Amino acid sequence: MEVKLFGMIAEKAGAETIAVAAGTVRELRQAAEARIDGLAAMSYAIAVDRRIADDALKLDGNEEVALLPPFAGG
Amino acid sequence: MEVKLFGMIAEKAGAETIAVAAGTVRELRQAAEARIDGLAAMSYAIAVDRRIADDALKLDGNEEVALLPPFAGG
Amino acid sequence: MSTDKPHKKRDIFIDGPIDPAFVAESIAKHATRTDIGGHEIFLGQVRADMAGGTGGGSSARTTAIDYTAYRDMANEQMTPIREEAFARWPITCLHVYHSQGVIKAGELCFFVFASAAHRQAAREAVAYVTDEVKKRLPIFGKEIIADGGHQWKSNT
Amino acid sequence: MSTDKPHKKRDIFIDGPIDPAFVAESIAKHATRTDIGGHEIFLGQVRADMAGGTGGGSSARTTAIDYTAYRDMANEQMTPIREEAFARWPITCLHVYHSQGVIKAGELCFFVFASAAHRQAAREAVAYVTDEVKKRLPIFGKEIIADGGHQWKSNT
Repeated sequence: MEVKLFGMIAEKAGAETIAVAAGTVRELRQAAEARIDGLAAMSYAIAVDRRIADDALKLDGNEEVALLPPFAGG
Repeated sequence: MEVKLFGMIAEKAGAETIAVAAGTVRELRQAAEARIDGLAAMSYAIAVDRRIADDALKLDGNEEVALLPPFAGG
Repeated sequence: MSTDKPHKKRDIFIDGPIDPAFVAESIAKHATRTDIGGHEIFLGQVRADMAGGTGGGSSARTTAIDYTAYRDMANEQMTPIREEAFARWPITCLHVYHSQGVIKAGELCFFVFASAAHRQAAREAVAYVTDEVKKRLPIFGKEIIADGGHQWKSNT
Repeated sequence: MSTDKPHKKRDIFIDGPIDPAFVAESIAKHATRTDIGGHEIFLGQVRADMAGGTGGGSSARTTAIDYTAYRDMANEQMTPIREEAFARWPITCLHVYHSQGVIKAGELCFFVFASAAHRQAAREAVAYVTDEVKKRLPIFGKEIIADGGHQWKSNT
């Protein structure tokens, strides 16, 4: 599935999206951390269908998924 | 001395100022209440030289004196 | 702004309603102050309330407020309020304006504007100054009622 | 305003800085609402802070913030914040705008605007919404530093 990247994470990855295979948010996190240097050491959240998701959430591959570095609005 | 009148007090007096003789704020109050119908029943303050004054304050007749109905700014 | 010293005596009164464009100009003047992180603004607008409040028998509404003030005293009373605000909060600027004359329902009559590095200081200063101006400044308001009458506004 | 229903989904993002004239237009639109007694506004302005905070060795200042956002999610996340504000305070209107793109120091990047019959409700709603937007909306800020570098802003 395609994963949207933002801010510092997009910068580290050198891309706006990456493609990974994952059946849960936890697998997604592990796959992303294997792909993006330094991500494992960062504070970030994972959004599934535009909501912050827990590691246990199952994915069927049709969700809109994104990796979100710390928020900085305002 | 000349006494400035504002708002509801000026309306009741039908004038922007009245002239009274008074050696203290208390005497000023009594003189004004004798001159302006309904003033005795109103809530109002007396300003001497642009500050709210107590009844005991002495006046030499050179002060700037005003009768102030309730404030309504904002 | 360099004109914002707490001790400077200024005239807070504006003849007629406060124009939103004047608010915009006031905001724009702060673009040179790159130590400011937030602006907080309060604007008072004249409300078309039922005259006489809930107990009144009148069904007529306020159409305007005619503001008068003991202008010299009001401007002098702003000085301690301004000093108190600068002493209590790390604000960079504070501006206060109040209308005099007839202000119709829907028009703006009161403008309080504070700027600071951080939003909390600006927010609290505006709340304080707004409340103190209403309490301590000799400003008087005659509410003009749709049926042709009037009554006197009181903040107490 | 009739367009201010809490459930209405809107785009809060503005390309580039927020123009003070836009703030004035937003204020002016409320002149027809004669049940409004007060407007409270918060404006966020980009600060030229020392890069890296007090611990950093750099003496270079932030010259701008380049804002990006997960726009669809941010707009969706505004809905509950808006509903919470309308549920907790008797406000008549609530408007929120945030910049995206490069906003220079001294320019405005964030605009929160609430109106109510009484000032307390508008004041508290603006404080709440300002804080919640900073916490809950996926907006990202790259601080551009005078020496040519950059660093990522974080509200946490």
